[in-house]
Amino acid sequence: MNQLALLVALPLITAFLLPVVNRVSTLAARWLGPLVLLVTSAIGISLWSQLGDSAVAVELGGFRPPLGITLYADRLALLFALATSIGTLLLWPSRGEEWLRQSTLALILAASGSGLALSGDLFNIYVFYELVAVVSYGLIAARSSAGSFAATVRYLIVSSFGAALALTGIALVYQATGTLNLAQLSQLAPTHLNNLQGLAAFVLMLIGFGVKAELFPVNTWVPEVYATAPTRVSGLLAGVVSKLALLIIVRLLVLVFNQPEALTVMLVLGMLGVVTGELAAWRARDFNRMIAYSSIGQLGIMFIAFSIPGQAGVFAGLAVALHHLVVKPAMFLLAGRWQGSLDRLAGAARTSPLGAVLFILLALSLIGVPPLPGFWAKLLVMVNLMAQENTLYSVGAWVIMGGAALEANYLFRVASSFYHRSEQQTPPVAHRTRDLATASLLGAGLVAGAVLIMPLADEIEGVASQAANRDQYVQTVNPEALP
Amino acid sequence: MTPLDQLLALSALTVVAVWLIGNRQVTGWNATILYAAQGVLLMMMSDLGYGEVQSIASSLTFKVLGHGLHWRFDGLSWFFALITIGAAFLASWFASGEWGQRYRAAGGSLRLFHVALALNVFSMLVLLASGDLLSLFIGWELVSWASFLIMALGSATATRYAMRYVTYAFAGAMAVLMALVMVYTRSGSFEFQDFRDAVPAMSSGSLWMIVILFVAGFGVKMALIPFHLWQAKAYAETPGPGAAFLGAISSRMGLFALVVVLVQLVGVERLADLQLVFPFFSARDLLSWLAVLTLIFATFTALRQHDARRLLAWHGIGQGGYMLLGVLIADDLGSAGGLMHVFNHATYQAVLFMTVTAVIHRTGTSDLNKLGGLVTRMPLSFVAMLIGIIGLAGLPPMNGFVSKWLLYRALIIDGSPLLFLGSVVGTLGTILSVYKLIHNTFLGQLRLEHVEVEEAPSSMIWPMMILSTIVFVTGYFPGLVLDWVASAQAAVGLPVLAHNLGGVPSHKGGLDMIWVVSVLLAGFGIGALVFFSGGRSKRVHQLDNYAGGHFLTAETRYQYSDNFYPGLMHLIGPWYRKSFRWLERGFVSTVDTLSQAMQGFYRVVHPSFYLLVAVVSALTWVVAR
Amino acid sequence: MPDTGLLLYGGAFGLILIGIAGIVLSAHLVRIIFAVALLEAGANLLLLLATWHQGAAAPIIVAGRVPDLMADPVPQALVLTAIVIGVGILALALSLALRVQRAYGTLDMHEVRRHMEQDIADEAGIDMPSSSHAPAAVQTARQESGA
Amino acid sequence: MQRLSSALFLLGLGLLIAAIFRGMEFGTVAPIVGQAINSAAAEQVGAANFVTAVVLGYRGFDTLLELTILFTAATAGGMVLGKRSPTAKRDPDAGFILQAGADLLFPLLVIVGLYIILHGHLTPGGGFQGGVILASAFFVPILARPGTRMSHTAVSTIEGLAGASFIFIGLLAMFGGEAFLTPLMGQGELGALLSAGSLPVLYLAVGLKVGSELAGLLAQLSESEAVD
Repeated sequence: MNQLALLVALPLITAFLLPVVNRVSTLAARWLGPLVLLVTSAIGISLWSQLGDSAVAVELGGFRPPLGITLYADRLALLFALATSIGTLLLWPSRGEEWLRQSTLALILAASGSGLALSGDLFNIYVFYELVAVVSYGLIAARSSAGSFAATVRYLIVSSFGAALALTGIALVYQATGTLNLAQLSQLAPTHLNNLQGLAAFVLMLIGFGVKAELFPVNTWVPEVYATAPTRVSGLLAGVVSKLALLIIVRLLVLVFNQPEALTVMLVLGMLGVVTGELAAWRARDFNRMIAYSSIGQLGIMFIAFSIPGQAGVFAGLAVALHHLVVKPAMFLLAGRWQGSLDRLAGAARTSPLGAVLFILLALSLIGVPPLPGFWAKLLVMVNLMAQENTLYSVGAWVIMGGAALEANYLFRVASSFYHRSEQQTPPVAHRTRDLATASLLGAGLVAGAVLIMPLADEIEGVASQAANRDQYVQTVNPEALP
Repeated sequence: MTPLDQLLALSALTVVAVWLIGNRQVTGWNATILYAAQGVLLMMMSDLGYGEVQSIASSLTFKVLGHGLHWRFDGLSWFFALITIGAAFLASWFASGEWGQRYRAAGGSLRLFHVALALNVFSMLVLLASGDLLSLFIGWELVSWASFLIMALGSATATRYAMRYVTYAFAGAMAVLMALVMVYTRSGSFEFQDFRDAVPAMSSGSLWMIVILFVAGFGVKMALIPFHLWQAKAYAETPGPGAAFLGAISSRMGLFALVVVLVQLVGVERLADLQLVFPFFSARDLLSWLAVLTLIFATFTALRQHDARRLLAWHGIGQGGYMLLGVLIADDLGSAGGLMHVFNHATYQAVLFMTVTAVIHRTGTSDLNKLGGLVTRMPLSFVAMLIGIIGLAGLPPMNGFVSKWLLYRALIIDGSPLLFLGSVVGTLGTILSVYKLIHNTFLGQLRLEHVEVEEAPSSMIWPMMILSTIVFVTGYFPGLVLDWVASAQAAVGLPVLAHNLGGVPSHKGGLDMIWVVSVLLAGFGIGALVFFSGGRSKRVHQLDNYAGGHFLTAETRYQYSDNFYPGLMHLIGPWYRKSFRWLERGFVSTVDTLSQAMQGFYRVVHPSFYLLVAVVSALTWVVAR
Repeated sequence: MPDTGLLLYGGAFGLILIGIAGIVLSAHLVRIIFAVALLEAGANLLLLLATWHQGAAAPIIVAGRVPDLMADPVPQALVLTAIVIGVGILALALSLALRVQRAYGTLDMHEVRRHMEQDIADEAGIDMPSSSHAPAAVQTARQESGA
Repeated sequence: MQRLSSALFLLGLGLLIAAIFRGMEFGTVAPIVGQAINSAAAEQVGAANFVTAVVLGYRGFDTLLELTILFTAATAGGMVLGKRSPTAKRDPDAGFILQAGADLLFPLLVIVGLYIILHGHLTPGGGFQGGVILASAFFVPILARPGTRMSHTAVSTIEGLAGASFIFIGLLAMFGGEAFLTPLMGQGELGALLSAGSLPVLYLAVGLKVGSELAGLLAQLSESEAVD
C-alpha cells in the first residue's frame, strides 16, 4: 500500500523532468505526460481493487501520526484521486505553442489533485490546495488573451483571500488542539472544538476551500474564468477540482466539525448558490457563461446535499458530485466549438449532429430526467432533505426543485435552437474529433450509469458509508495518544 | 414473459424498427402494421377490459436505491392503452399515404416523425403500466419528453411552442416529484398501497400540499387552468396526424395520472373532507370548479379562433374538464361518464383533426376565413366532420351524447346545480363553435381557388371513416364501451355502473340508446321519404350565385365567414383578453428581473455590499448565541 | 496571560482585518495584491502564535545543550512553508498585474473588469450585458401577450 | 453610500473578529505534537535544528509541495510573461562601481548561500534562506548589467534536476520498502556537519531548486520589463 504516494510522486517527478526531457527528445516529452498518467491511473485502479471495505493509512517519512504527515485512502479518497488522474488524461491540454508548460502544469494538477484527495493532515491539505490553485492560474492564463489575464488575476485575488482565511482557520484549530492530524482532531474535536472558536474555524475553512468549490459568496470568479479559460481547463476546474475542494469540506465536516450550526451554514450558502447560479444562468447569453452559472447551481445542490447530517448526506452529495463530475467536463468539451453567443448556435445540429444529441443527453441528466443517473441522484437528495422534517431542509428541497425547472428552460432553449433552420446565419463549425470523442465517452458513461444503476448505487452507497465512518478513519490512522 | 412484457417489448421494438427502416415511404406502413400487432397483443389481455382478471403484472422489476419499481396493467390501464394504440394505429395509417409523401417532399423526416410517434406510444404504455409512484413518475417524464419530441418536429414556430410546453411540463414534473417525496416521507415508500394506508394519518395541511402539487404537475399535461396556455398552439403546430394522436390521447395521460392519484390512492371522499378556509369549500369542490372553468374558458376561447387546428385544440382542453368533473363526482354514473368521455373524445377529436388535416392537404390552409363550400368537393370528409362535430357537441345519436348524459345525470343526482349550469354553458359554447367549424369549412360559398379541389386520398379517408363508424356505433350501442369503463371503474375502486348494451337500465331514470337512435333514425327516414317523394326543386350549380334578383359573379364574397357571433364576442371579449397571459408574463418578467440581479452580483456590484450583509448577519448570529 | 501575548494576538487579528479591508475596499490592483499579502502575514502570525509561550527558547540544540523550555517547532515550519507559498503567488500575481496593465493601461479594478467584460462580450459576439437585453423567452412572452 | 457601507463593513468585521477573539482561550492547550517532536526529534531525525527536522523530516512532504508551488509559479509566470523579443530595447549597463561591486559580491553571496544551506540542519537557516541568497547572487550581476541574460537552459535544468532528486531520494526509501520520503543514511552524531542522514542532501536540493526558481522568476520579470 506504500504505492499510494506514487499517485503524487510520479506525476510530480515527471513534471520536474519534463523540460529536461524535452531537451533530449520532443517526442518523448509529448508522450511522457499521458503515459505517466496512464500508469498512475493503473496504480490507482489496482489499489482500488485491493482496498475493498478496508482503508489504509501511509505514514510519510516513516513517522507515526500525529508527528508526521499521513496519507489516508478509503474508497472515497481513492475514487477522487483516480478521477483526477483520469480526468486530466481525458482533458489533456491540446497542442499549442505552450504545450510544454501546459503539460507540466497538467501533470502537477494531477499530482496535487490526487494528493488533495488522499491527504490526512490539515496543513498538508492547505498546501495541496494552494498548489492546485497556482496550477489553475497557470492553466487559465494559458490562452494568453488580455481577458484571460484579467480573469486570472481576479480569480487569484479571491482564491488567495480564501486560502488566507483557511490558513487562519487552521491556526485557530491548531491553537485549540495543538495538532493537525485529522484523525487526532477527530478525537479531540468533541472536547476542544465544539465551541464558537471551532465554528469560526470551520466557517473560515468553508469559505476558504469553498472558493474552488464555487461556494456562494466567493464564486464571483466562476463566470469570467470559465468564459476566458481554455475549455478543457474549464472542464477540469468545474468537473474535477471543484469536487476535490468539496471533498475536503466533507472530510472536515464528517471528522471534525459535526456541529449542527456548521451544517446550517453550509445549507444556507448552498441554497443561495442554487438560487443565484440558476437564476443568473437563465439570462446568460453565451454558452460558456451559461454552463458556468449552471455549475454554480449544481455545486450549490451538492452543498445542500452534504449538509444533510449523517451517512445519508454523504451518500446523496456523493451521488450528485459523481454525476456532475461526468456531465460537466463533457459540457465544456462541447463548449470547445460552441463558445460564444447562444444565438450563433442556431442550426448547430447540422454541422455537429452528435454534439447536439450529446448536449441533449447531458442536459436531460443534469436536470434529472429519469431514467438517467441525474434523476436518481436528485431523488436521493430530495428524499433525504424532506426526511429531515426541518423547515430549512424542506426549503432546500424546494430550491432544488425550482432550480431544476429553471435549468430545464434555459438548457432546452439552447437545445431546441440547435435544430432551427436559420438561413441568414452559418452554424458553428463541427467539433474537434478529440473533443467529441471524449465527450461521447463521458456520455456513454452516463448511459451505462443509467443501465447499471442498481450495482452503481450499491457501490456508491458503500463508498459513502465508509466515508461517513469516523471510527474507521481514526482506527486506520491510529494516531499515538500524546499527553 | 407475461402478455404485458410482450406488449411493452413489441412497443419498444416498434421504435427501433421504425428507426432502422429510416426516412422512407414504407416506414409508415410498417409502423401501422406494428401498431396493429400491438393491438392484437392488447386484445390478448382483453380479460382486463371485461373485468375477468384484476391485473396482469410485468415480470420486469427493479430495486434502485431501495425503492422497488414494478409495472402492471389493470382495467383502467387497459382501457387507456386501447385508446392509445388505436389512435396511434389510425394516425399512422393516415400518415402513411399521400400525407407522408408530401411531408417528406417538404423536407420533413418520416423517420423522425414515426419514431416520435412510436416513442409516444411506448412511453404512454409504460406510464399506464406503472405499479408504484416512482414508476408513475418515470413514465410521466417519458411521456412528457416524447410528446415534446413530436411537437418540436414542425417549423421553428412549432419548436418555440414546444419549448413553452417543455418549460411547463418540466416545472410540473418537478411539482410531481416534490409531491412524491412528500408522500415518501410520510408513507415510507413509493408503493401505492403504503400511500393509501398513510392517507388517513396525514394532516390536512400536508395532504392539501400533496394534492395541489399533484394537480399542478399532472394538470399541466391536461392543460387544466391555469396551466393551459401551452397546449392549443403546440398541438396546432404539430404535424397533422401527430396532432390527431396527441389530441386524442396525450392530454388524457394527465387525467389517467390524476385518477390514479386522487381517486385510487387519496380517494374522492378524503378530498371532499379536505376543507379550505370556508367549511363548505373542499378540495373536491376546488378541483371540480377548476374543471368547469377549464371547460368554459377553453370552449369560449375555441369560439374565438379562426384557425381550424387551434379551434380543435382548444376544444381538446375544454373537453378534459368534463372528464375530470365526471371522475370527481365519483358515483357510478358520473365517473362512468368521465371515463367514457375519454374514449368518445378520442374518437371524434381524432376524426376532426384528421378531417382538418385532409382539408389542409388539399387546400393548403386551415384558416377558417379562407375556406368554405367544400362539401361538394370533399363529401366524405364532410360526412366525417359532421359525425365528429355531432359527437363533440354531445348530441344524439353519437357517442358524445352518452357520456354527457351520464355526466349531467350524475350532476343532478349529486345536487350540484352550479356545476351543472357551468357544464351546460360549456356545451352551448361547443355547439356554437363546432357549427362555425363546419360552416366555414364545408358549407357556404365555395372559393374559386378551391373549385379544382378533390376528395382526400383513400389513405386519409379510410381512418376517418373507421373513426366515424366507431363514433356512431358506440353511440348506438354504448354498452360496448361501458363494459370497459365498468372494469376501469372497478380497477380504481369506484362504484361500478350497471349497464347493458343500449346504455343504463332504468335506475333513477335510465337511458337506452338503441331506442333513442332507432327512433331518431326512423324520424330521419320518414323525413327523407317525404323529401325525396315530394316535388324536387331545381338543382342549381354551386357557383350559380343568382340571388334576390341580382346576378353576382363567383368572385364576389356575398357570404362572410369571419367575425362570427359578433354580439357574443363583444360580450365576452373583455373577460378573455390576456387574462391568463398576464400570469405567465408576470412570472417570466419576475424571473428575468431576479436573473438580472443575480448576474449583477456576479459581475457588477461591488462585493463589499454582500460581504457587509454576510458579516452583519454572522455577527447578529454570534451575538444571539 | 501577559500583555505581550495580547499585543501579538491583537496584531495578528489587526493584520487580518487590514488585509480583508484592503481587499474589499481598494480598487487598485497592486494595492489589493499587497492587501492579500498582509492578510497572509496576519494568518501566518496567528499560526505562529498558536502555541506561543513567553520566554521559550528556539528549538535548536546548540553544542549538545537542550534548553528547558523549547518553542513548538511545528508552527515555525508551517509558517516557513506558508511564506514561501505566499512569495510564489505574489510573484505570479505581480506578473499577471503587469500583463493586465499592459493590455488595458490601467490597474483600477473597476476599469479592468469593464474592459474584461467587453473583451469577453466581443469574443462571444454578444453585447455588453445590460438591462435592455432580454433573452428569447422574455421576448416570446412579450410577443405572445401583445398578440 | 459606498463610504458608509465600507465603514459599516469594517465595523462589523472588527466586531466579528473581536467576538471570536474574546471567545478564544490562549495558552490552555499544550502543543502536544510540538512537545513530542521536541523530545523525539534528536533521536528520530538527528538534526540539531528541530525546525529543520520538522521541515525536512516530519513534514518533508509539505516542503516538496512547497517547492512544487514555486516551480509552478515560475512556470505559470513564464507563460504569463511570454518570451522576450530579441529586438527589445534594454536599460543601459550600470556604472563601473556597481559592476565591480556586483562582481565582488557574487562569490561571497554564493559561498554564504551554500553555507546557510549546508548548515540548515544545525543552525537557523536552510535551503529556503540559502536558496534566496543564491538567487540574489545570480541576480545582482543582472542588475548591474541589464544586457546580460541568464541561461534559461541552465536554470531550468537545475530546477528540474534538483526537484527530481528530492523526489528521487524519497522514492529510494520506497524501493527500500520504507515509506515515501523516509530519511536515509542513518543519523550520525547530533550536531555534526555530516549528520541527520539525507537531510543535508535534501536541503541542498531545496536550496538549488529555490535559488534557480527565484532567479528564473526574477530574470523573467526583468526581461519582460525591458520589452516596453
